[in-house]
Amino acid sequence: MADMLLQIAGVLIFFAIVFGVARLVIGRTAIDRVVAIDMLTVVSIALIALYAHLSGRFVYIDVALVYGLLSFLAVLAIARFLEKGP
Amino acid sequence: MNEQAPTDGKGIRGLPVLWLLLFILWLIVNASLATPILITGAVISFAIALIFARRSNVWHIAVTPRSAWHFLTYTSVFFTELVKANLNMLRYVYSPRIDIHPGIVRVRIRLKSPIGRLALSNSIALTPGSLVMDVRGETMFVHWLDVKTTDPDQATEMIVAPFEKHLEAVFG
Amino acid sequence: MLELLVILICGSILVSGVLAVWLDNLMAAMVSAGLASLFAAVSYVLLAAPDVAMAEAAIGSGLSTLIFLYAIRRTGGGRE
Amino acid sequence: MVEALFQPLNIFLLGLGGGFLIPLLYRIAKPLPALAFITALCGIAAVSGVNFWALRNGQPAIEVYTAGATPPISINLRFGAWEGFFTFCVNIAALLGAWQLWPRLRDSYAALLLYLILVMGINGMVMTRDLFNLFVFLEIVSIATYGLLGLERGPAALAASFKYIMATVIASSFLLLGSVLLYHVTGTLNIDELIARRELIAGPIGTTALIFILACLILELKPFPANGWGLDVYETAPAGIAALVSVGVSAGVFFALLKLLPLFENHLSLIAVAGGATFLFSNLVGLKQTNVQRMLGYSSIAQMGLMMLALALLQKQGAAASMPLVIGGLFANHLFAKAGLFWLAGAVQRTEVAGWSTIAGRPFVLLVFALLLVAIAGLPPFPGFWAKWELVMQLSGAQLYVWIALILLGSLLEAAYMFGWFKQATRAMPGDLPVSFTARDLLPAAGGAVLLAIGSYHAAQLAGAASLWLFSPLIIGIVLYALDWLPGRVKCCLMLLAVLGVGNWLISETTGMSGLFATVLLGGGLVVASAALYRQDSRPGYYPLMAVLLLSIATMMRAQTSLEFFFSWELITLSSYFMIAQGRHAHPHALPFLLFSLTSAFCLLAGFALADAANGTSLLQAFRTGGTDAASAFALLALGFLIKAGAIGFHVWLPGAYAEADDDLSAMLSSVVSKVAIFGLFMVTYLAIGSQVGLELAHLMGWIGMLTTVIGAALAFRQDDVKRLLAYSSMSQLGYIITAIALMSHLGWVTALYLVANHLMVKGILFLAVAGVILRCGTRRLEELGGLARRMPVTFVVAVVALVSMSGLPPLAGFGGKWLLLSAMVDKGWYGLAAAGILATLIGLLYMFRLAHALFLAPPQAAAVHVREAPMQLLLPQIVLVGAILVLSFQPKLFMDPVSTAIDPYFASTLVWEGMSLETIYGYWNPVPVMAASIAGAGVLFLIGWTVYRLDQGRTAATGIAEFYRYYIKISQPWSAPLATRAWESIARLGTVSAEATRRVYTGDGQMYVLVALFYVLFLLSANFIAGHAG
Amino acid sequence: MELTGSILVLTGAFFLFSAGLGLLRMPDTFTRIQAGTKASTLGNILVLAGLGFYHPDWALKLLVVAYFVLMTNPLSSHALSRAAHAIRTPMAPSTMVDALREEGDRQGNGDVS
Amino acid sequence: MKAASSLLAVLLFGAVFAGIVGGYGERESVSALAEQYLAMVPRELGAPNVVTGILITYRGFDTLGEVAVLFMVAAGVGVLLGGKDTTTASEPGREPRRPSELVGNGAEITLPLIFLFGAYVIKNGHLSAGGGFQGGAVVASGTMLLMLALPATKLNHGFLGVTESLAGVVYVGIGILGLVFAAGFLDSHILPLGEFGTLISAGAIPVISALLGVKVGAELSVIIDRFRN
Amino acid sequence: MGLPVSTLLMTTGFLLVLIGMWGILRHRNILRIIIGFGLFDTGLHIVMVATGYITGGTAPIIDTALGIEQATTRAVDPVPSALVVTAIVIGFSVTAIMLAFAIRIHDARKTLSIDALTESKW
Repeated sequence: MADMLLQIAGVLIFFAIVFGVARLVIGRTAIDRVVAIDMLTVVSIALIALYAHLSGRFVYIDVALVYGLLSFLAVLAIARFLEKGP
Repeated sequence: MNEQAPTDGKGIRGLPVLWLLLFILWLIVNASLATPILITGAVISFAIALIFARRSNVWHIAVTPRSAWHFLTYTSVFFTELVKANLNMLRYVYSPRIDIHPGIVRVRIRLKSPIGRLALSNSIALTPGSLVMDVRGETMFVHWLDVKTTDPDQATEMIVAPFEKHLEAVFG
Repeated sequence: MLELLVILICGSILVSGVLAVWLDNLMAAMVSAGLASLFAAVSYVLLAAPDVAMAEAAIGSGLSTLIFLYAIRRTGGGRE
Repeated sequence: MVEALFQPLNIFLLGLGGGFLIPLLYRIAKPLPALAFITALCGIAAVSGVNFWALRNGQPAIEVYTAGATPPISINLRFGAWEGFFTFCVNIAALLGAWQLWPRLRDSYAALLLYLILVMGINGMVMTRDLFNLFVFLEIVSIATYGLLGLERGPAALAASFKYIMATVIASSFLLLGSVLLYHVTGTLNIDELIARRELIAGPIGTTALIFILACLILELKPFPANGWGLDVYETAPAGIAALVSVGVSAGVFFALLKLLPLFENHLSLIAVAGGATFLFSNLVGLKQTNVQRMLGYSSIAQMGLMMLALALLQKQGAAASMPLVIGGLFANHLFAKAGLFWLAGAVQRTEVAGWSTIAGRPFVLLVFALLLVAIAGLPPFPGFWAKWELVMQLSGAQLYVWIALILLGSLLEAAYMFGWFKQATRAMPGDLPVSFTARDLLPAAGGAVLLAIGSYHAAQLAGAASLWLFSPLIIGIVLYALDWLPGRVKCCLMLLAVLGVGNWLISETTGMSGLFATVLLGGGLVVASAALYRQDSRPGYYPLMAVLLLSIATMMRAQTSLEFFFSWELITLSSYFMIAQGRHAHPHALPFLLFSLTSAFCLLAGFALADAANGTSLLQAFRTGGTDAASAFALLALGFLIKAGAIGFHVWLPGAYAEADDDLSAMLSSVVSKVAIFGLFMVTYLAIGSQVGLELAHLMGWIGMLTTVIGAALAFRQDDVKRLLAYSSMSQLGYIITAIALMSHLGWVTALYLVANHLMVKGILFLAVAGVILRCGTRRLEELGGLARRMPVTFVVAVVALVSMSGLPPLAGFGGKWLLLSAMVDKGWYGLAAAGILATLIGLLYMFRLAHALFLAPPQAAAVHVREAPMQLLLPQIVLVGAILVLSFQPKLFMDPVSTAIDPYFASTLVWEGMSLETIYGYWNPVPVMAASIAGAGVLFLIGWTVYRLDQGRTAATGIAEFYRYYIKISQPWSAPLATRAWESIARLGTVSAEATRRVYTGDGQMYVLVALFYVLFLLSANFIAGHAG
Repeated sequence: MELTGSILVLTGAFFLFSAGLGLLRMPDTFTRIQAGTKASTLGNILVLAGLGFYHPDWALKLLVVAYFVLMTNPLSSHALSRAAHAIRTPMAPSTMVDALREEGDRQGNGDVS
Repeated sequence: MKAASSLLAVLLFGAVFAGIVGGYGERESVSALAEQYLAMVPRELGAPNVVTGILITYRGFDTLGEVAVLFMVAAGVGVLLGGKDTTTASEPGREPRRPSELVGNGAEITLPLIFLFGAYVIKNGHLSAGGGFQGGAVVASGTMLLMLALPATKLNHGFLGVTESLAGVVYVGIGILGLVFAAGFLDSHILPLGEFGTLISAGAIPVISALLGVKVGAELSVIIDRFRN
Repeated sequence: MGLPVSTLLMTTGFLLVLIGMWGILRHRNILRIIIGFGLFDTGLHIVMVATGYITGGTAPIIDTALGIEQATTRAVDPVPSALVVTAIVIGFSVTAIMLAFAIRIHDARKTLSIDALTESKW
């Protein structure tokens, strides 16, 4: 039961990523893409954590941390540059 | 933020708080209480705390029972609002036709301490339909997913008030 | 399950890669390249190489993107 | 402890430790980084040097293990003889390069550490035995290079650097991919293990991975046509950095290729093709370059191509024993010569070749320049010469003739543009801004030259040709050069003494034909050379070169093997080239001289290679026993000597060089140096004696000789310039000798030797006499001279003797010679040749009379009114030579005895000597019909000519000898267009046009370069694929 | 225990899914930022919390991760929206009011580039 | 024309790569060498993280070279972007917008955490995923945040330079110690192996890891700062 | 679904390499070319990591989840991982240098188009 729920969760995350990528492709403005990236990284953190659980390896959580940190920084940096404008 | 209570001071006033915070964090991430980890943790967190406590006044906060109480209240309010906000959001997202009237409104804030203002804006960002756009002095510009009023006072009441009183008690 | 995830990540990497080459806006292209690298980091986790994933996330997507941004700024927003 | 101090690992400790320390020291005190840099660099060089020395003395290769584990677990390094050699050379070059770059390095500690780590990286590439570690070191080297390239801030330099980065990043990516895929296939990254598990590298992954690695290495060596980025960097980077890229980085990559070669057993042909195409086309395109550094870049790339080619072909032939000489020699030669030239370019600071006239008149700079150029062109005594020789020998042994042709053609092209550059540098232009040097600026380039000189002896040792006598001309040359500050006449005397002493020692062991030639040429050479005493000026560099020239002739006569012979031959060529180039108006003519000489030399090289392969030995004696398969060798060798002798078709270099050289040098060239080629012809005809094909070729050679004679005479007839007239006359006379040799009979050879001796003396006299005339009258135009018989009586007398002797009138020596020749031809049944000889005799008579008339008998002209007799120093040699002519004429026995004994071993049976005097020969061979026929023929021809002249011209115009000549010169104008000159010009144009067309592949577009590089990889892949499926 | 965890994970995933959907459906940049940030933050926290139920020994570290996301995500969304506003990203047609723009226009300074 | 040839090149490479993929089969077990590593690193080096063990000890020479690469890049970028004639592209008359106050405050709060986390990753090199490079990169990211959110901050180049120099020199020094006291250059057995899986274990690996982290962090920070100015 | 994980990722990696190659070859803007190089590099790294994967492998880090004696059978090949960490750092270095050059070029010419960089040729 629990496993099935997790599988469903996995599928949902899968679609979340698909939507994010779709937004990335559709774009509209650069900011939209960055938003998509922001969301995608957060989803990826969850994904990595889930994968850590699935494979039973605690060490992957560290990756999720670095990942979250870096994505935050990247988004911040991009936002900062965007607002300075071209 | 597990730390509380405003003080005003300079220099390394924020050091103990920061040191403690970092040390605890260190222990958490290491998931171990072995002696070497304790020692290195103490040293590293002290070094980092020393550097950052000196360079800004963000960490000038003091811990008192009252502020701790308010912090807990704040946390609970915050999480309630977070869930509410998300449910709210779900409503928009899953409605067949998204019928919203977003806008940027002006609200007033009374908080002075940087960390308090930050906590406030973070809270606002995560709660129903609002997102802080900019802060200028005592004015905060908030993007509102569904604008109910454009009057600053009313808006303040609706958006800021739930958190501010607790945060004021915690951070000043 | 794992295959599904892998296919998803692979697809995302490729989509980001194509966008990075295809997009007209330099900033967006750069961001897409960073995203490709970020997804690559996820794929390294799936391939059981967390060390590499960390390095890629930190260096490949974080710092590279940043210096790219600085470069774009210093070259006038990427106008040719 | 001392051992630990010089452990090879210390190279890295010094490099990295020093590099890491530099910023720290910079914070402490500003001068400290420089100090640390110098210490570290010297330390690196010392470590590699000490270890290399130990390895040379038989110590086994040093294995360095890191991390306390053995390979393949951990990375290991090896320092064997090869590694020692490469690292030591590179480190020394790096030291010199640092000196050159010092003004740039000093200012920025970043540059210091980049440079230091770059050097360390190259050492690492050479020493590491781990594939991935190789990649890391390659990246270290690349990134250090990028950083150093950033020192130059010009837009062009930045653009070029960017292209360079694009291409090299692509290349190294392939290395990365290849190594990981190889790891996947074989489970190891250790190179030794990879080689051991070679058979595992199969299937699509393994083979592709291998090709990726190969592609990276080849691309980093900048193969044609995927090398535009490299050239742009060479063009725009600071010279010191370009030098480092050219020699250092390439050395590292090349060594990587060398190291990994066992993996590429199946791809050797591919590597060879890549290298060959690079060598040929880069040199071709080099022809059109005007930018010095770009030109050097082409040459650099070409050299790496040559090394690639040599490596692959030698490996394929399993000729591991030749590798040290060929690869080591080529490498050291390229390293120091190319780096030296780059450094020199940096010191001179003229980007365009045309700007180099600014160093004309700076003897020391020119000396360094010349030495480096000689080394680059693969000429002796530098290592490149020995290496190329060995390479060609090996290739010939494996019957890879196409490759030999390619190598020689490429070398010729390279020499063409390199010496074209030198030509600019020897021509002072008015309005050149003087360029200021300090000894500091020149030190690196000079250091490179000195190291090359040291290397040349070692290379000779490896080639088995290092002996005191062979190098004695150079040693004497160096000693004399050291005394070059003395006054000119003192130097001349010293030179004569040195040549006399050393030359005697050198030729004391020569016997037979060589002994004969040695005595005649050295004696004649000394006499002619002594005429130089008439010059009062200092003539910097002239006397050492003259000593080298004369002594090289002696060593050539002493040579036992083809290598020794060729070595001396090239020295003769070079020393005469540099002496000619010193002439005031010689620079347009020196280059053709050199190019034809080199063409001839390369023909010889190829010929010797064939002969060695056919004979199985390089001993010259073996030529006598060469069988029928030596015919092609004979053809090539004969062609080489004919070119050098100025035979018809190849004569275009001759008049300019002879005419524009210094006056006494012209005498030397014409009388002595030209005989060297004749000696060669003698020698190689041994080869032809044994076979029917050879005899037919000899007949062809006879016709070539006779045509040369006729046309040479006709051209001499037309000249208005006295030295050009004599030059063409030389050509004509040499033609007789060639024909005589081609007769291949006892009589023919006697004739030839007789003519050699005669011509030596005659031309010596005439050129020296003319030198006197020019000295006194200041002009060379025939119409401006005249009436000198009274003003310069001694000159007049000796000249007349010489002319008589040359024209073949009795009773002087020339008569005997010509008579013998005609008889021999008739004897052999070559009547056509004999008829042509008669025609030639007539024209010869005409121009010689014209010469005598115009100089001495014609009415005095303005220039010749107040002249005195020529100086004693000039007259004395002439008188000596006249004496010799008289001896030869009236006591021929003195000469004929040794000649006969020398020839007897070859043609003992063809001629019976009865008695030993000339008279006896006359008697035995009834001269009357032959001579009567010839004189009658000549008379008839002359009468026809005179009649035509009278009919057409003589009735209206005033008759006179000058008019007679003018008439014939005029009517010969239309049909005697300079065909040969035009032919050669169009060949030269073909070269430049194809160079122009080829270089269009370099569009300057960085993306295009990347695309080409990618296609190059695809080409390698597909070639491998096809080979895999075909085999 | 595990069931609780998996339900939490599933809820989290559902929120993440909604975030994705919101990102796609919302009319303008600002609303997308809102949708993306809020839902993904909560979803992420829930997933991590759910996993914490599975592995109590991981819980503290997961908490750190969750806390980190909680702290950084709003900040980045704030920075993004500020940037978006600064470069005059178009807002949805249904937008009622833009006090910040008015403020900027009133001050007349050039801080909007 | 050029487009066509580019396309051709890409397609042909596609074919080549397809060949590789076609010949590739996922392994069921690791190569003999990898097996040796997997057995040796924990046992003989005492490092649970095999990758770090390989990186720092067995392939330590690579790592040293890599550090040198970064070091040179810092210097090279300094050469390129330093100097007087550098102009930033921001047009005059338009002051760059100040960063948000909130972001600044956020940075002040996050920075200690980031640095702490960097220290954790560095320290964790031999135990769990992470190591000097990753940790150094995290530290550098912290610097980057500092520069982004608080542009007024000036990096102390002198300090950073000295730090990276010292770290580098000590690194090389430890390598030499390995040469003197253990079996070879960069041998980590100069310190006792300690108890498996604890912080103070695996010989010199943690020390090297820490040095690496400090050095990489400083170098990356310098590089970023060069780009900023 | 039959494809093994590493084959999938290897394909992806190679495709990314090709995409990067296309970017390098077709874009005129230097910065975009550098982006192409970045993709190229990333693709290579993915391929490299993929070659080290074994079916069902786990990270070669010994902890409670992976005993010391299981390591040889369950862990993936650590060597490619080690190599890729190095390669990532080097890739970053190269990118940094290229960007520095791009900035310099822009300073010198006020353009980023690679078409402007053709003065040295032939």
